Amino acid sequence: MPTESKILEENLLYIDALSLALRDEMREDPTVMLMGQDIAGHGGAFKITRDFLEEFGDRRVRNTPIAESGTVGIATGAAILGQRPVIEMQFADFITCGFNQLVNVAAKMYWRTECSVPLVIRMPGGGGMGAGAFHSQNIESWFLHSPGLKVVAPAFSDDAYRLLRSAIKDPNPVIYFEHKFLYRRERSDLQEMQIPDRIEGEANVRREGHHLTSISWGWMTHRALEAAEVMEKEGIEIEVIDLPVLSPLDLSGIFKSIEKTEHAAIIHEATRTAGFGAELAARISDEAIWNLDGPIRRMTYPDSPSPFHKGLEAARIPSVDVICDGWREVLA
Amino acid sequence: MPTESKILEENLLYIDALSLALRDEMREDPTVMLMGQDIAGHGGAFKITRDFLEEFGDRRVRNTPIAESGTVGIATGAAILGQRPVIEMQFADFITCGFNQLVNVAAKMYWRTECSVPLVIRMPGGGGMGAGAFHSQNIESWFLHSPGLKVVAPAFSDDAYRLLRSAIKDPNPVIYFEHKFLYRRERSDLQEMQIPDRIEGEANVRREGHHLTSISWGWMTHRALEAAEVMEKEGIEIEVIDLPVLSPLDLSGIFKSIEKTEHAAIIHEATRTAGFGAELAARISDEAIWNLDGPIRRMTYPDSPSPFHKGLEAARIPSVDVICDGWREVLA
Amino acid sequence: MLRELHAYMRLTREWDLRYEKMFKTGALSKWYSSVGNEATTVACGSAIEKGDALVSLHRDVGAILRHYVNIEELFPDIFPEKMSLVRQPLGGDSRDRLFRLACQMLGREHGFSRGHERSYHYNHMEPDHGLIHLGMISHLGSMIPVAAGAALSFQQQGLDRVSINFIGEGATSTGDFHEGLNIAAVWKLPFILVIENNHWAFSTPTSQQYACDNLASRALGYGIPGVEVDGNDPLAVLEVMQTAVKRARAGEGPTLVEAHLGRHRGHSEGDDSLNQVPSDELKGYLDNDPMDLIEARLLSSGVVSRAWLQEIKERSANLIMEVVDEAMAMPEPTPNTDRNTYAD
Amino acid sequence: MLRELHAYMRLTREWDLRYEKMFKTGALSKWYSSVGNEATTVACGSAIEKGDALVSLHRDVGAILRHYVNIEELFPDIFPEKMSLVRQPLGGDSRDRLFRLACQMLGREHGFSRGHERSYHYNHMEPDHGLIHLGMISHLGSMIPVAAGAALSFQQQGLDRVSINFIGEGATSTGDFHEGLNIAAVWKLPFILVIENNHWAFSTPTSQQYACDNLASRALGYGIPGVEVDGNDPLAVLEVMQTAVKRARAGEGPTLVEAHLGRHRGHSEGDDSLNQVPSDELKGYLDNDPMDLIEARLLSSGVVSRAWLQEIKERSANLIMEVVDEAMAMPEPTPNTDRNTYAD
Ligand SMILES: Cc1ncc(C[n+]2csc(CCOP(=O)(O)OP(=O)(O)O)c2C)c(N)n1
Ligand SMILES: Cc1ncc(C[n+]2csc(CCOP(=O)(O)OP(=O)(O)O)c2C)c(N)n1
Ligand SMILES: [Mg+2]
Ligand SMILES: [Mg+2]
Repeated sequence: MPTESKILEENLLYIDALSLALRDEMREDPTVMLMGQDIAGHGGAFKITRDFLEEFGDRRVRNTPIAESGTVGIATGAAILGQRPVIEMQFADFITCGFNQLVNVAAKMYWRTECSVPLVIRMPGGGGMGAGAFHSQNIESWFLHSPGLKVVAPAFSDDAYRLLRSAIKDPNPVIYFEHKFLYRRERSDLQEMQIPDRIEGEANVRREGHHLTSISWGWMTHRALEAAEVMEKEGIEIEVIDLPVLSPLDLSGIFKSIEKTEHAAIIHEATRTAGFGAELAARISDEAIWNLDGPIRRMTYPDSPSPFHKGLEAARIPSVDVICDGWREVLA
Repeated sequence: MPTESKILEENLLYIDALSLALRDEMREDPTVMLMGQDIAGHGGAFKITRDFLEEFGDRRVRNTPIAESGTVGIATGAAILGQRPVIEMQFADFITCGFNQLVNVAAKMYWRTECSVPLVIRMPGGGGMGAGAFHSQNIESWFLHSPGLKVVAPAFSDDAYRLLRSAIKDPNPVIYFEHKFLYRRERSDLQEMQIPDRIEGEANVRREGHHLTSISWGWMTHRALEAAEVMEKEGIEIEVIDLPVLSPLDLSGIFKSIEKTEHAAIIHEATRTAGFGAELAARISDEAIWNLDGPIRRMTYPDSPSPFHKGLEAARIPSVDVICDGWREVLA
Repeated sequence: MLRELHAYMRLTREWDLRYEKMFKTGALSKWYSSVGNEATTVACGSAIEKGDALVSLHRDVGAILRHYVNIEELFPDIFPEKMSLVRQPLGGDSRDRLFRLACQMLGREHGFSRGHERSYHYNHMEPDHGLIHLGMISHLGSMIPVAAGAALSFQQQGLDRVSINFIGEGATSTGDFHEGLNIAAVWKLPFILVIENNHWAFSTPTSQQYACDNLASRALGYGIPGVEVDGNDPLAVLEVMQTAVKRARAGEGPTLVEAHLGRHRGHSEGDDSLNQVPSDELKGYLDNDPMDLIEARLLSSGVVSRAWLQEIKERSANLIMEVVDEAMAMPEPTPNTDRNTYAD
Repeated sequence: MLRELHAYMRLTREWDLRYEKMFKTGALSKWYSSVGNEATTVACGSAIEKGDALVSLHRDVGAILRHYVNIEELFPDIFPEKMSLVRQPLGGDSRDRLFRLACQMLGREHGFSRGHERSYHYNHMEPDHGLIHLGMISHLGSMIPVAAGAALSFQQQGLDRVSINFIGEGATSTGDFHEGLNIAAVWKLPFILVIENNHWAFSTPTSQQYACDNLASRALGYGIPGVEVDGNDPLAVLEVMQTAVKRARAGEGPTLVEAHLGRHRGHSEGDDSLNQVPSDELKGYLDNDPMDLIEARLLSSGVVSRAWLQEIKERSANLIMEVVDEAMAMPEPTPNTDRNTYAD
């Protein structure tokens, strides 16, 4: 029984969903503060915080020096003592410079001390634009292997809005992957909704089907949906499941889907070995193996850096063709 | 037809194998140099380079300031221009402070520039000694998800010796995990051997069996061997496969074993989610699923930091009991 | 004032001596001694107040004890008349804090981290008493930005509170030293970083750690005051710290303090790292033991008697023996008392 | 000497102008301009020799061109008589290097990275000519330790070679600046770090980047010389660099140079980051264009005529147009030309 819900924004661009979520949280909670390179006067490399300086002032919207480790550390200290900092990495790739602060200080703080660290790190990530080895990476797996961090990677504007607000409210450090390729390409309606104050596991069926369960997140969910259209013409119905939240992980929906489809495949843009697809395959091959009637295949980036040349890059990112071929093999 | 080979060292301690390998390489190749905190006069936190300063001088055995990022970066530059630096992390955990240099500079250098980086980072890792959250971690998965790095984690003294020498000769950056718990507990004979000048994938059957294929590395291989003894009494024969080399990964032996046993389980000391066990399970569930007659189970550390208290820690590390139970469930 | 500083230094010294002994008998698996750091740490603890943040490392129990404990309350008969206190005590139960600190050292369930974390790797907060104490993680340098972040939270809230943090001279080589101090300077955070320069980092002498004449000179590169001080002289340290605190509370930003101390012990007990220290250098340190210096000063100024010094020493040792024994009798954590990885 | 410096500065300027134009027509997706940095970078390139290591960032094509190319060989009719050269050219084929550099910029297969990497993110080695050039990775600060490592390799081999590296003033805030420079100082590595201080990092002014009076003052904290210099004056920069190089070759360790430059362009072409620069500040930079300054100097000293300046400008522009056109006609990489992740 679908309830009627008000549409707040029609056709909201993914990038605008991020701005809106930040603005709404900052208006609601005076302890929310933003830190990042060039986010103040300039509004950030992607202009997501344009005009925030004017509205919220230079105490709450802070340009940082070029110092990712220092920034994450300072935000962690401030978070322990009552602030809710949201850091913008200029590109997700740069978090490697603040890796220690994140995985050792922020991630372990609650378990070690019972002091919570309500911190969000916004990570503009992903490829598809020929931006080369240091502006294209998909590095979620490092953080998924770092207990204490929550990790989200929304594919749709409405999820992006809701999850960013929930991430800010959550008492744990949340790594928020936003996909640059989707910034100005993905649009969806924003409906009136409840904003949970915790990030919980979710797996959303974005297309129903009974032949194969496809699992993906971020940009790759859009590729999966495209590929499912192609397969439909062959009479094959793919169930496309999107994982906007990677940690905590809720696989119950996926297991249910596999009961029906008996086939599973995972798509990710991250490099292959020890990518998060491996964890999903491992969980399925342990907990749902008796329901499977085919191998669990992963369609991923190969184990290499990202080329600057768009042709070389495109040859690496799972394409609709590669995805369809993978599915066909699983079903063969 | 086993050839007779000379025993060079009987009952060689794991920790002494490391010293010996370093010394032999330094004697053989004048471009090999050591860097690390307190490795010179003091011989390192574990005394692995005791007396090296005297033999090789302070140009080749360098105490570094407390600066992991700077050290990895300097070693990378020197490696590009003809040196073969071997860095000792005082504890594996501290590499997080040099993470960016490792995964972005050293790992990607060859692919980006065709300049090779013959660099070894020695990583005293692992738990079991109540050393707490920052001196016990098993972080191989981060580096296995970083294309360009090779990763080894020997469980036996002879492998430790051979692989350290090969790692130094290899033209790629090699992350060398040495397990602190094994330092003074593991002994094996060192036989005369060829030292390959490359790290290649290996999977060694350390115990034969036909009921289940067990995969592990480092300390956990010893636990697996102990557990296999227990199972033998129940009439169950476990094939224990040790992976001294995690990247490059050679799974052919494992697939062959699974053809025979039809059951597989993985044991690791690293935390569970997105640990390297996931990659192994994923590979098996894709490429060997038709040979399986049971779920692929992982016995691992839970997703939490390492407690200081030995009792709390012991409850987390896969014990012989936990391993046996896991195997029994897979076989049930 | 000197008497007050002395009493806390004595308590700190006896604390360490007790654990050093336990290490020797095998009751403890590891100990990092703070012997020789007491003048600096106690003076630093004396410069902060309720609501300020203390962020400590492995040789800073002097600052912790000075901040946690009210010595007049512990020994009412020794300090019968009110001393002219350098600072107000926090309030709350001093002896209980001492007891819980002992439980923490011994990995007991009643320790601040409930056995999850080792020694000084814990946080302790008592909002009612304005006690804000963040302990260390092992990775050196990491706490500098975190401590600056505590200062940021004060700035955001418009409070005139300060955050102080310590660092060994070895750990000044870390990137976080630079990043943390630079951001703190640019943002004029109420933050004070105290370098405890004992001239050795594990086995590494300063000549292999840095090439500058003194570390206080690095302050120039951040546009903040940098002060060298004799870390064996608690009055000198206190004066420097009070100036820095005043500056911070006034919104003028951070100060870098370099306190020169002696290396009295090995890096950790039972290792042989002290062998690296040339014997005449070591002798120089031992001859300038801050405990001896302050007692000589007290005696020569005639404020106290040798017997009084002896008494407070014994009383301190006994009190610590007591709380340690009590802690030893407390239960160890069990998997049942284990904790979640995530806050919920 | 001034004529020589000028010629390379002109080549550098025309290089940038060409790509800026291509960016505007959409032929290029991104461009970081080095307009305004030429005096500093060309002077730095003039201070090194065969066998030295050049480690460059995103605005250092002046140093690259100065190091790669022999201007007398490129324009034999303009430079008919031998100039009194500041340094010997490397030898090898200058024009081919220029062509390959253009291929690199355009992601062509003949580029130094064969299309794998963008713009100045490449290494180029010609062992026969003693050419050692390490390009940047994006992560700012990261190349400082790497460049110091190149210097370490010289020290290990007993060579009197030096390694020079550049850094923007913004990236001096990174931990690697500190760690790299400190280790280099302690080990007395033959290393020179040149800060190109254009007073802006993307949109961030120095007041939000550091609080010290000048960055050269940080040298004190490393125990090395730190020199501020007018980065628009190539002779001044050259002199500072020659002193630093001599010092490094003599085994006396690193030097930190801070060259003050103007911000002439946006952070990258087509962004609006120049809006953040106050207009009078911007005017000051444009009025002190190092290209104008050196030409005025050449004219006033009577060494060259306005026509000569015009001719070398046109010849430079034409040459660059030529190599860029040739590069544009070259094949793009295909998956077949792709490269392995590991060396074997
Ligand atoms: C990032 C990091 N690297 C290495 C270590 C290992 N380590 C622990 S203490 C220490 C020496 C510290 O010396 P210093 O900072 O001078 O402090 P002191 O012990 O002398 O008080 C080292 C190298 C560490 N804890 N963290
Ligand atoms: C570690 C890291 N953080 C952030 C960035 C993004 N970024 C690229 S250039 C730049 C500004 C650099 O300013 P500066 O160092 O002054 O050099 P300039 O561009 O002015 O020459 C920033 C923030 C980066 N490349 N690396
Ligand atoms: Mg020290
Ligand atoms: Mg700049």
